[in-house]
Amino acid sequence: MTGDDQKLDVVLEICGISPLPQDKEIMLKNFVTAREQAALLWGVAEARYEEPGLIFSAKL
Amino acid sequence: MNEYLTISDALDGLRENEITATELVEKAIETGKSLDDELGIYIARYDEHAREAAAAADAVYAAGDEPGLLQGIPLGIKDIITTVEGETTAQSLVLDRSWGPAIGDAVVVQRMRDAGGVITGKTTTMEYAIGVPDWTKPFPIPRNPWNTEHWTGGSSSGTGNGVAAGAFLGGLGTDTGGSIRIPAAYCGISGIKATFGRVPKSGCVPLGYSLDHIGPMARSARDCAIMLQVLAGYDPSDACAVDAPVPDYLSGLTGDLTGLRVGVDTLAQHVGDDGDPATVAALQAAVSVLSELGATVTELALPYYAELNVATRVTSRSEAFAYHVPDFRSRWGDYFQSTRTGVGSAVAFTGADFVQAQRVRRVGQKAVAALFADVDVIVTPTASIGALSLEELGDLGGGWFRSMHTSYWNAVGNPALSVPMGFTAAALPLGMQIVTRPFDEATGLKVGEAYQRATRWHLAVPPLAGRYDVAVRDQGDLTDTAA
Amino acid sequence: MSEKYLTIADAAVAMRDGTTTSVAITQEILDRTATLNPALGAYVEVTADAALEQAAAADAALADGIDHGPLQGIPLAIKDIIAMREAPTTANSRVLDPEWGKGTDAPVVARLRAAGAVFVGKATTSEFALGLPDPDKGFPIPHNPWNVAHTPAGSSSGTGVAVSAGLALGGLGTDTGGSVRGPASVNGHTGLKVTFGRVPKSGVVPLGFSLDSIGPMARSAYDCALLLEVMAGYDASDPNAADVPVPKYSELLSGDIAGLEIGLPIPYFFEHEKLDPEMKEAVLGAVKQLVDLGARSEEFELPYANEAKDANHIIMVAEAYAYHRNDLVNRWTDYGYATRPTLARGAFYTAGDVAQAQRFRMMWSRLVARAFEKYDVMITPSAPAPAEKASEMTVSRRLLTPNYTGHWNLTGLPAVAVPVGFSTAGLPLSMQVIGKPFAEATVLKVADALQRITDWHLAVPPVEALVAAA
Amino acid sequence: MSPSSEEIVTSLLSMARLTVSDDEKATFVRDFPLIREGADGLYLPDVEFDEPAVKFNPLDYYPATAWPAVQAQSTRSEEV
Repeated sequence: MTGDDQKLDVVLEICGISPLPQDKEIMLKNFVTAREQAALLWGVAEARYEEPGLIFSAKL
Repeated sequence: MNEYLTISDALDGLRENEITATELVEKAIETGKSLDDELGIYIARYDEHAREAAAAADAVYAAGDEPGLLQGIPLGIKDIITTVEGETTAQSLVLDRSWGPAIGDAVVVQRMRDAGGVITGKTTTMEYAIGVPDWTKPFPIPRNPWNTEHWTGGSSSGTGNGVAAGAFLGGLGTDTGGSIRIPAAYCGISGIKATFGRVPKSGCVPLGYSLDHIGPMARSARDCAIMLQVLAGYDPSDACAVDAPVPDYLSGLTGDLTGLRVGVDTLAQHVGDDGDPATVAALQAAVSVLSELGATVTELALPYYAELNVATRVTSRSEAFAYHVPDFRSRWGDYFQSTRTGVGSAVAFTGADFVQAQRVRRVGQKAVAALFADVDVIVTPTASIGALSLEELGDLGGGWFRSMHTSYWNAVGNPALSVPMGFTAAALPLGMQIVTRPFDEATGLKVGEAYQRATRWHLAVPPLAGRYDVAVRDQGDLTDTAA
Repeated sequence: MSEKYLTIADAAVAMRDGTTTSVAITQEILDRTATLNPALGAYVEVTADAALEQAAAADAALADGIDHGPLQGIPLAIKDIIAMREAPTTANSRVLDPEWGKGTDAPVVARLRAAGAVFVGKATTSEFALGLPDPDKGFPIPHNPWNVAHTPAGSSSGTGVAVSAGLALGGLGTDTGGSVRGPASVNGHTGLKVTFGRVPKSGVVPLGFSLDSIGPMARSAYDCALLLEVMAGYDASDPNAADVPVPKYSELLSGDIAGLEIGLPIPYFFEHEKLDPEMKEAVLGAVKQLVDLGARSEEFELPYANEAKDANHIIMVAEAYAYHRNDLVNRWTDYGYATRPTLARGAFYTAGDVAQAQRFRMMWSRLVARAFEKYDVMITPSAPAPAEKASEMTVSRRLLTPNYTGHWNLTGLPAVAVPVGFSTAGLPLSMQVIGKPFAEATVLKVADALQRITDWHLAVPPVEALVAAA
Repeated sequence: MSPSSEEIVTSLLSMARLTVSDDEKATFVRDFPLIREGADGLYLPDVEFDEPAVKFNPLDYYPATAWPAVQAQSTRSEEV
């Protein structure tokens, strides 16, 4: 099981971001909060069959 | 020379030659200059340009021509919106300084100029409308005019404290998660985030493409109506602008709320003991004023409260991250720490999280539309706490975000007006948030303006600005307002 | 295979001049399906009884002078991710909730029903409209009727096979990155991906919310026009539906393309090292035939075409992953061996990537719109190569091969696949005609103009061997 | 030392709570650079000032005539 700090290193690597040492602690805190918040979105049962709110129109 | 607190009073004075635009603007310049160092109102002041514009405005009055809706009125522009007078910085070392001048005036700025408005300068903002003040960066620290150890709220900080202190009578802010309404509430003035797409947002540095709004901030709801009349309306330069007709907002301000159905949610249940006790009391007092004015008031609970706030956060962080990632990679350290770690938290979200956030917004839209089948207006506090002290701010991850009740309405796009509704025991302003159906700003402004005929909170002027004690005396001693 | 009624148009005439009836045509198709479906895997479920009832009702109505239009009595195949009353929708998956869309018609199916169409059954589809068929999941494996060792492509595989092998006179497919045009291309018939919002897509299992489209598949462009006239038009149930008037498409196929400006985008679509030379030659040959009819063609530089393919893929898998996320977590192995890793790619893209893909999409759409100020249509090959050998296809390989269709889902434009010949190995070759938003009439007119002077679209695969073996 | 493809894929699958077979994971690890190349290729300078193509419509779910003040023109009726 990879810990949160390894996961943070992974996503930073994918995004090509290299924070300063003094940022790491805040980034890790924000990472964990963000993951918890994102999980909230998947608890909304009514969203199961819903279209996204952002809509595309072929006409520019 | 009597003092003009609001745009509408100043316009009357100008029309009846009680004051000239030159005098009005000079007074504003003088106030701005005297308080700027202490309050951090401006990034750049355009004194000379303003004086020229004021003289031009006087010429129109003198010639007896039809004056514009903002003829001769001094206005502050948040420094992420472009104007011809100079650069736009977004209060950041990173923004390419040639970007703003290449655009010239944003559509909203052009509209205010065409209406005779006088631009006094570019006001302070949180970095890229998201980074909290950072003392290690060469930018002013915006301070609350009611207590300079406290924050103005953000991100339209300088527009907020500038209106409150009298550096200008109105100004532009932007609102992606509450950045018009929070500084309006914390500085004790009015401000409206209109419907998404109501006011064109081209010529503005983006934060969240599907959440950003440009909007007016001024002392009164009536002043916001005057400014919105100038700002609203479709423009092809903004891909998100909606081509819907603009009603006459001023004629809608009848002061009569009979038959209007108002739904109230104190949101105290979401804030727990973080909330300031004065908030619920002030809201209940405010709502009783609305019912005295003829409104029928019921209780309601906002659906998906936490989920929609998260949907706004996931969306704004992800959209901002796409915009910033090239500069994050090359100039990470040039950003405020709170900006880079705040927007940087988007690394935690997957592509699917972003799509899911848009599905949740849709579910929220449907549920809110259902609420509006039974009410015409929804009222909540703008925030459950007064302005935090500057030390308490920390970074954007702090829990205090839970006490802000604004980003919910960015998720679903409804128009939301904030008006002052009193003070905390620590004499810090509190705001009431008035929300209506999409493109029905008129009803929200009518409720706010009617409320401001019956109360004077919006006329309270920070002691620091000390020149007008008339309003403060009428409110009684500020400290007992929380009783 | 009745040689007489290859197209909807022919069958419609024959039914009205008394030489045949819907019941006769439908019965013949049902018999042919019974014989060939085991070898071709076109249908997940054939609704024979209901089809014959519909055919009888269509004949009775015609006899009473009630004429709902050319689709009356026409047997159609419906891709099995579109809700149709007579049968459950499976999406070729064990994961889809059996209650999904039970006993209901998608608005597009309801419109065909109201026009008197006959529904032969639910046609096989790639699972949830992406990936490759998985023999272990118990659904029929579709085969290319021109060479059963080759792929019928996807994801609207079954509809493509049915139209090509005469197991229906037309049908519905869906297209998110090429799933109508791919099967039309390799099975040798016409398939139209419509403008985003042209046809309501409610009542369909989504793959990419902002990319999906429902399209007509039939032998000819004229038949596609007959189907589109009935399918198109606003419906409040689809938030993406565009409230744009629906012209009588079949009446606009004048055959006159004098002065038509054709743009040939290079280098990606014509100079890619993976582009099969026979495909390129056949497409340029067809363009020459159009020029002989009075059109003008010209190559032009269209940059970032490879990035556009990636942007379409990223948006598709991110949107699909959001829809499938909980099932992927809980029922990973219930998904097909190729579907699940393709869907799971959604977990490897960040939210910033998706937001950026949508920004790229705006930039590229504007780039293409500028090209369309000069050209009436663009023409490209429908695919870089004819049908691949099924056994050589893997999920990873698809990452490497170029794709010529996803670009037009990304930009939401109408694009039709049109047969233009056969490879020396006897596999169909196809060109793609792309138009401006809501210009379905123009792209169909160009396809129809070619089909008036060629008969590639009328070629029937050599299924006698299959029939003999049955 | 930055994480390898193997560590990245392991971490992402764990974040997504996906349990995959060993050979599926091996395929992901092998394909991962190509998957990322697609995403990274989209951060082009030409896209610096572009809005996303998908947009938000606040009017959804509100009947156009729900309120007297504004007869909002439906954003659905795009002329051809």
